[in-house]
Formats: sequence, C-alpha cells, structure tokens
Amino acid sequence: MLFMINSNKMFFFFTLFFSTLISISSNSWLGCWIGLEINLLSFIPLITSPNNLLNSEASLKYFLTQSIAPINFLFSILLKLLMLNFFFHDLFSIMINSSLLMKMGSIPFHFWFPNIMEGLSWLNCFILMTWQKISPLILLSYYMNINFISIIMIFNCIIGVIGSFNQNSIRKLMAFSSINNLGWMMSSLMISESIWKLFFFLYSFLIMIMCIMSYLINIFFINQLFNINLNFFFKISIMINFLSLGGLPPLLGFFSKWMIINFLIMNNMFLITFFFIMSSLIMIFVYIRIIYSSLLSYSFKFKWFKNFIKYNYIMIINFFSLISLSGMIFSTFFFI
Amino acid sequence: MHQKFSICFISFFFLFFFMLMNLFMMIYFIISNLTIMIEWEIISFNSISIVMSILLDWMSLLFMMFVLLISSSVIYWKKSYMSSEINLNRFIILVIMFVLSMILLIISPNIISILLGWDGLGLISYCLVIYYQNVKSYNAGMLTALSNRIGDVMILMVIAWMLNYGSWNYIYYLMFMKNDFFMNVISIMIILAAMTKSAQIPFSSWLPAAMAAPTPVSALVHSSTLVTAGVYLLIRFNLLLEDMFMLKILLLFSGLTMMMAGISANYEYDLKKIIALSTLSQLGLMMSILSMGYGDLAFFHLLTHAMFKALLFMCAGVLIHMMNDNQDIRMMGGLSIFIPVTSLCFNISNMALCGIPFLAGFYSKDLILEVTMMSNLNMMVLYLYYFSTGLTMFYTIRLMMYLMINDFNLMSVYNLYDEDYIMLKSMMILLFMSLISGSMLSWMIFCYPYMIFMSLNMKLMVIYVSLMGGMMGWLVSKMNIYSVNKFLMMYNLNMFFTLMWFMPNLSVYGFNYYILSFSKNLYKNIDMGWSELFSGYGMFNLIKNYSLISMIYQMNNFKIYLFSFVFWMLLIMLMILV
Amino acid sequence: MGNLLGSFNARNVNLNMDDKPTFDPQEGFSYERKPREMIAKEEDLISARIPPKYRDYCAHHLLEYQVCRYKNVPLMYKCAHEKHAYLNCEHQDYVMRMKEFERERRLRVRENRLIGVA
Amino acid sequence: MALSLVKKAILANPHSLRKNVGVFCNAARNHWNYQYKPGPYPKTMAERQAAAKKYGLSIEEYQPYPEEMGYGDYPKLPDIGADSKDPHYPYDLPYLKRNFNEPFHVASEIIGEDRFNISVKHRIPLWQQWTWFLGVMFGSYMLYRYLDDYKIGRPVVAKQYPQEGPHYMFCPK
Repeated sequence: MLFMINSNKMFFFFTLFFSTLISISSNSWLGCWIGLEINLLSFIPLITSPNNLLNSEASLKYFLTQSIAPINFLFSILLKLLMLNFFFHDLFSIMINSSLLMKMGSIPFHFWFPNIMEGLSWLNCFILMTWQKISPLILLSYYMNINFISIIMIFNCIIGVIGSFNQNSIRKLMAFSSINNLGWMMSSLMISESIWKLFFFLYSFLIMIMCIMSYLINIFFINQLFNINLNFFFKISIMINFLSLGGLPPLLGFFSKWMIINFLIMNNMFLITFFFIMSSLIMIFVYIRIIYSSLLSYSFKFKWFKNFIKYNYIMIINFFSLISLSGMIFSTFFFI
Repeated sequence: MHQKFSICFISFFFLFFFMLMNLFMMIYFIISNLTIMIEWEIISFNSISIVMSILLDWMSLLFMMFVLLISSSVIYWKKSYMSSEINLNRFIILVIMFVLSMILLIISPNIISILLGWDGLGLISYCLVIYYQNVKSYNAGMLTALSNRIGDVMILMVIAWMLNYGSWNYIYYLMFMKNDFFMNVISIMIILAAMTKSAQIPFSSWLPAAMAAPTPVSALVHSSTLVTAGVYLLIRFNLLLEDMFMLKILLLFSGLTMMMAGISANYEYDLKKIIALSTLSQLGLMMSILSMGYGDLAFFHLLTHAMFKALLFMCAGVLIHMMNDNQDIRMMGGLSIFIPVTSLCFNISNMALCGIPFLAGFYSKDLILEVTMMSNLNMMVLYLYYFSTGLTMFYTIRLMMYLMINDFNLMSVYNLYDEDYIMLKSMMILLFMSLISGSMLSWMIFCYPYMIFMSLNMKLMVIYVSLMGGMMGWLVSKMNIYSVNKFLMMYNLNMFFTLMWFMPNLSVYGFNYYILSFSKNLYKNIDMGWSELFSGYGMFNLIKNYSLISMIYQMNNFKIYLFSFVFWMLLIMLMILV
Repeated sequence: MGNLLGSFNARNVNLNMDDKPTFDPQEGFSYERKPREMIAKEEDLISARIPPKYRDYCAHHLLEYQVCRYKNVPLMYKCAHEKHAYLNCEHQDYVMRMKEFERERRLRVRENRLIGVA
Repeated sequence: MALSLVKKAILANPHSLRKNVGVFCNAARNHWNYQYKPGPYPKTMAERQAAAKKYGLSIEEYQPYPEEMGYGDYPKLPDIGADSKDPHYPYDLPYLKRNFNEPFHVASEIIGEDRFNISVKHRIPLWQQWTWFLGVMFGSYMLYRYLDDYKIGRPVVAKQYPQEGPHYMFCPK
C-alpha cells in the first residue's frame, strides 16, 4: 500500500474523493462539471508512475477520453441553457447521457475502458471500477432518458458478457464484467437510488475482494493461475467470491441481483430482466473458467514453489469470504 | 471381545433398562388411559409451523418396549455371533441407530419426524444389508434401498400435500379432515408408502433379498423394526382410512402377498429365505386384518410375531454358525439330537408361528382368523386367509422335518455344539417371551375384549387347514430327487411360484431393461447429439465467435473511437438544430 | 357347512349382515315383547371413557371389567370372571341379533308371498 | 519411472509415505495409463495380427471397433455381462470374473456384476413374466370384484345400541 506513504498521493486521493462529492452534491450542472474535471485531474497523478510505460500510456488515454467527455457535457448543458425548448428534451437528454456514458465507460463508448484497465495496477483498477463511476451514475440519475438508457442497459449486459468470454487477461475480464454490472446498476438507478446504493456497495465490496486477492498473489492473466500453488483457503476464497460476483444463489452477489430482478419484474420490465439473467448466466461461466484454472487444474502446478501470503492477509480474505457467504442470511431476511 | 464390559454388553444393558422403563410406563398408561403429547415448535412462518412432537400412549410405549427388548437381546446375542468381526463397533452403532430411528418413527405423530425415522430406517437398512461387502449384498442392498425409496418419496409428497393444512401433525386431521380431497390423496400415498416398507405385493422382492444382511440384523429388521414400520404407520392412520376404496385394494393385495409368500416358502431351500418369506406372509396377514379395520388386532399380531420371529432368526443364526456358514436346509438334519436347546427354541418359535395353542402366535392369529370369520366377508379374502394359514403349517412342518428329522448331510466331520451360553441366554429371554407374550398381551391390551361366537365347524376350520397343511408338509419333506422331475411337467407355473410370482425379476429386469434402453437412446440422440450441438458445444462456439467479432471492434484506433464519439454528439446536435 | 354360508341364505330377500330390521318390532308376535333395558348409566360410561362403540346393553359388565382391571394391575387374569360375564352377555346379545335376523328374513319371505312376488 | 520416484520418496522421508500415498498412486497411475493407451487403428493384416497379439487374442476373435469411434486398435469383445459369466470357473480374479491379462470390455464399468446384465437370458421371456404376474393380479382383482356382490356374513342384524330406540327381547313382558 504505497500510497499511504506518498504524501502527493494522499493529497490526490483527497481531491479524488471530494471532487466526486462536489459533483454529486452541487445543485447546478456547472458545479457537476467542475467536480468531474477535478476528479479527472486528481486521478491521473494517481495512475501515472515513472517506472512503468504502460501506466503512462494508460494515464494519457484516460486524460484524452475523460477530457472529451466533460467537454461535451459542458457543451450540451450550455446548449440546453441557451435553447430552452422542451420539444428537444429527449435529444438533450441523450446528449448529456452520452457524455456521461463516455465518462463512466459504458456501451457504446466503452472502448477506452478495457484498454486503460490493462495498464493499471490492481488498486487503481479497483478505484476505476468503483469510485470513478459514482459521479457519472448519480448525474445520469438526475437527467435520464429512460428509453435510451434501457437499450444501453441491455447492450451493456450483452457486450460485457461477450467481451469477457474469450479473455485471458483478468484485468480486461474484470473491466468487461464491470461493464456488465453497469447495466445492472443503471437499471437499479432507474428504480430507486437506495437500491442502487445497496447494489453499488455490494458490488464494490466484491470487486474489492477480487482486486485485493489478485494484488496479493500478483496475478494478471488466467494462465498464471495454472502455475501457481495456492493455499487451500485462498482457493476456496477465490471460488466463493467469484461465484458470489457472478451471482450464484446463496451468496451475497446474488442477493443484490435478486433485489433488482424482483423490482424489475414488479415494474413489468420482463425483457430487460431476461437479458440480465441470461447474461449473468454466461458471466458465471466466465468466472468458472477462472476458478477452474485456479482450483481444479492439477497438471502444471509447481510442487516445489509455494506462494507465501502473510497470515493476516489470509485472515482478511477469509473474513471476506465469510461475508460473501453471509448473503444467505441477508437474502433470508430480505423478503420475509 | 472377551473382556467383561464389551460394547455389546453395555448396549444390551442400556437398551434393557430402557425397555423396563417403557414396560412400567406402558402399564401405567394403559390402565389410566393416558396419552401424553409433547410439542416443541422449531420454526413458524407464514401460518406454517414446523414442530417436533412426541406422542406417548400405550401403543407407542408398548411397541417401543418390544423393539427394545428384541434389540437388547439381539445385541447381547451378537457378542457371540459377531465375535470375530473386526468392525464390531461400527456394526453396533449402526444397529443402535437403526433402533433409534425406529423409535423416532414410533413416537412421532408428525409426518416430518416420521419421515426422519422412515428415511433413517431406509438408509441404515441399506448400510446393514451391504455390511458384508460383496457384489451380492450390494445388489440386495440396492434393491432394498430403491424399493424403500418409493415409500420415502410418497411420504415426502405427503409432506408437500399437508402443507395445505399448515401443520404436519397428521394425528389432528385424521377425523377432522376425513372427507377432504387432499386427505384422500394423502391416505393413498400413505398406503403406498406402507406397502413398500412392509413389502406388500408389487414391492415384495426386496424382503427376501435383504437376507444378505448379517443374521442379527435380519432378526431385528424382519421381526420388529423395518418391515413393521409400514404396518404401524397404517395403524396410526387407521381412523382416516376406514371406508376407503384403496383399503379394499390393500386387503386384496395383502391377502395375495400372504398366499404368494406362503407358496414360495414351500419351494425354497435357503433357511433364512424360508423365514423371510414366512415374515412376508405374516406381514400380509397383519396388513389385511388392518385393512378390514381391526388395527388393534394387527398391532397384537405384530407384537407377538416380533417375538417369535426374532427368536426364529436367532436360532437360524446359531444353525448357520454351526453349519460352517451353510444355509441350505438339505444339508441340515437330525439337529434335535445334537443341539437340543437350540432345537427347542427353534421348534417353539416355529410352532408359535403356525399358531399351536397357548404359544404366542395362537392368541393373535386365532383371534384374527375368528374375527375375520365373524365379519361380513368377501369369499376371496376368506379363501386367502385360510389357505395361507394352511400354507404356514405346510412350510413350517416341512422346515422342521428337514431340520429335525432328516439325516445330517453336510460333512462327515462336523462340530455341532450347544454350549454357546451367550447366545443361549439371550435366546432364553425371547423364548420366555414367545411362550407368554401372547397370553400376557391378550389380557393386557384388550380393554374391550372381542366376543367370538360361531359354530363348531367354523371354529375347527383353522384346525382342518392346519392339519392338512401339516400333512402336506410332511409329504413334501419326503420328496426325493426323482420327484423333482414332476416339476418339469408344469415348468412355467412352478417357476412362477418359486420366483415369488416373478417379482424379483420384474422389479429388476422388468423395469430396468426398458428404462435403460430408453436412456441409452436419450444419451445417444440428445446428450451426445442434438443437445451437444445446440446447447453445450454450439452455444460455446456461438458466443466465442461473437466475442472474436467484438474483439475486432475493440482493437480499433483510439483516434477513430474519439472521433466517433464526437461525431455522435454532433449528429444529435444537428438533429436539435435542424 | 350351512353355518358357514350364514347370511348367504337370506340373499333371496336381499338381506345382508348388519342390516337394520325394517318391520315393526311387534309384528308377528301374539304377545307384547319385553323391552331391553340399559343398566349402565350414561354418566358412568362417559366418566369411564368407554368409546361409543362399546356402549351397548352389556356396558355394565364392561364397566365392572374395567374397574377390576384397574384394581388388579398388572395381574389382569384375576379379572377372568368379569370378562367371562361380559362376554356371556355379549353372546346373549349376539344370539338376540341372530334371532332378529331370522325374524326379519321370515317376515320378508311372508311379505313376498302375500304380495305374490315369489 | 514411477517406481523410482516412489522409492526415492520413501527413502527420503518414510513417515510421509502415508500422507502422500495419494500422490504416489496418482503418479503411478498416470504412468500406466500412458502405456496402456491403444495404438492406432490397424489397417493391414500384419497390423491386425500385431494388435491381436498385443491383446492376447487370436486373429480370428480379434476385431477392432470401427475407426471413427476412436477406440484405435482396442478389440471389440463380445457383450457379456459379468453376471452371465460362469460363476464356477476358477478365475484369477474371481471378484471381477476375469483372468490375468485378459482385456477389459470397453464398457466394463457398466456391465459389471453390480450393474445391468446386458446379455441376460431369461428362461421365461420377460413379456411372459409380465403377463403371468399382471394376469394373476388382474384376474384375482376381477374375482374379488365379482365376489364382492356375494359376501357371506353371519346372520345377524346391526348391533343394538340403547340410544337407537327401544329394542325388544323374545319373551313376553
């Protein structure tokens, strides 16, 4: 955890968090835009590192995309300010929504997202996949074109699944899974913000577990998992958390998805529900491939090479998987 | 094994102590007409409560007392019988678990806890049947387990149906919901479950197959525990079942079971199988008197039968021990000279089985036959009853002639010894019980005695058929090798009777052939065919190809991507402006 | 074997076991019949928890038998006398039912003859 | 190779033998599996002869599976379930009813004694057995239904209870 020592990074973390708070709590679009820009400018120093070329490349790409998105955001809010014509309400909302979709890395402007993820370290990946999505999503909820976003949701799920299907890189895979989950998140946003909060919290919790575990064993590609000789508890933890992320019923990840499915069905959105469920089925297949390689494959293991993990990390990870399992209790009490 | 406090002795002590407790409680309950129901609510939600309940009345206490008495003496007997067994502890634990699940079944008025006991019986009976780990006992165990599984499924479905009433304490609904459609469905399922457990006709093939179990297990299973569970369940449900059409079918089927088992026993040469088939015949008797509405008589016969059947199996075990693990009755003979005490036990239990006066079986069997005669009866059932009574005498006399009178045929060097006092002591307990239990129970449990009034011929009809049966048995035991050729004259008919009306064949090959060939076709055409092409492999390929296409899009130029975004925004702006 | 057939003889007048008599109790008698009387009181039967099935005209013997059983637990055979008395009474009851059956059968035959069916 | 591995392991740490016996077994098994893989499908006569010799069969009884089934040169043995084999023959391995070096049937795991016997021959055909059984059951049921109209009971009327009105004895008052 280098950033705890580096005072620059501490500062930029501070601005990163507060810029999000600025943008989601301001009551004018301009204030939102300011928050987004501060967010961009504080995240770039966090991801650059002088030693790693990939990081620098990623930061440059991030800068380009994330500056174009707020520019268009600014442009469209100004346009809306100038032309107070309710006849074009839909198109304005599409414009604003598009720039926000670009910002959060959703379909159809998601192409930067896996590329940049590929160049980041696991902790930055975690921030990118969770915290950086808060402000665009909240802004989206302020001014949302339901028809447009519904199509985007469905495509998010499909593309997230299809993109992650053939991936070898775990970071890209997680990026696509994040795109998949973005669909769920938008749908929860459509229903109520408290559901979104719960979903987002649980999702970022699961993503955090995955990122921390991959960070601990320093894994970036699936085939690295074949060769690694892991602790039994670690393997079980990977398995439980991946299945939880995929939404296997008794686990925590299913609980959040269940809520959303329940509300979607209550609001008669059957088509969206169908696509969500089908895509999460394939998502589980993708996760099981990772589990399979790490857990069940036997042949290529280095018997003489033992991955050493500090005991307190193991404790933390076991605690995580315990929480993942606690989804059973949550889901028991949810509908009673 | 020869230390003073072996596991057998300790288990014997506790079971016997528990038995005595039950005995005194039973006497108190029966005389003060008392019923105690203990209920503990485990969970309750949405107007459904799952409770663990215990029902203590004289019936459950008496049955428990008999189960415990038999199991305690069988376990004590096992100390000698299984003395060279390496896994004796495992065996004893299995048997005790078996007894415990039977007790759970006996004391529960709740269908869920009945299922616990019922499934426990099924599972542990499987473990006990495959105790001698070879292919034969594996097959027998599988047949036992799967046949009993049908009954388990029926009980499970009863649980599902009883969900409608909000509680699984069936005992409250027997009278109250009698005319409900759901209750009729439930009673049909209960009857089917009881038929599997008590091996009535379509399901009877497992009972002789279960003889692959060690003999003490047979003594326990076929006397008081496993096979009587079905009868006991129907006795508990008797209030509900009165005047049901299904009960008439049960009456016919159990009567046919009685006859089928009696005939097959006459064709059999395996000592244990003869006894198993006689158990089957007696079970048919219990079931049929039960389905005529006399639950207390069925219970009475169940108890007395438990006593002498356990004793019979224990004597058979002693004989098998002495015969160098040989079960063929043609090899045995002249035993009354060599082993008088064991022969005494064997003969007394056999005599009790065919209802020789003043032994245990007489009181129950004679009463059943006379009550049958006194009621308004279908002639077919009357015929089945009396014919089967004759058959009981038939195979009993035949067995006794083979064992006691004929010559000893096994080997020229043999060691028949009657000094195994552990076995003899435990057999003496049951011997005493099979002498007095009929009389004792008939005084004890019939608060309202049955009045029998019939003419001399009717009264003597039992004796007529018994004498005829005994005569036939004596004649058949004289059969020689050339008499067997007579069988070939009606080969198919004889095979029909010998193979228990083809039931073992039909329940194994008769079903499996069709099911397996169907599943082979399914496997070939669906699993390895269309389903593989469309769902497994095909779906994977499809998504993989889509993924490849999406990767091509993914690998585009960054500039083009940014441009396309700007282009999209411009497009929408133009739509606004134009 | 005539006894074995029992109620089979009455099939021609459609009379089976456990049918209820249909004619007037006095029909065919030159004298007035003596009514049967219930000796045991209903309250006693209820307090002794005798099931309704057994509350017939012999219930007073049954009550005595129950009392004896209660006193002699567990040596029930000491109640042989009471049991015998009860069963004798039941026997008399049974004989009476048989007589009623025969009377019913004969009356039916007579009725058929009068209206000329058979 | 496997044997030397095992030997080395035992010498290095005899106490670990019990713990790691699964690993050793697996190593050994993998080795043997590799050796016992069937060869390529025999096309010429000489290849057939070699394959027959390899599996201990004579050339007349040797017959491979069709090539597209992918069993290579593995012989197509007759479909005889273990239950139909002679129980009294002195087999080398009596519990499998198999001799030493005798090739297994391809489906030997599903035609063992504990499974369905594919070559079962009933003395009485199965349909006849069904007919006998069902016929007897149905026949006795019909008889039962028929005799239900001809019940015989004792010649008594219904039991008399005091609450069902006055009952009379057969004597004058």
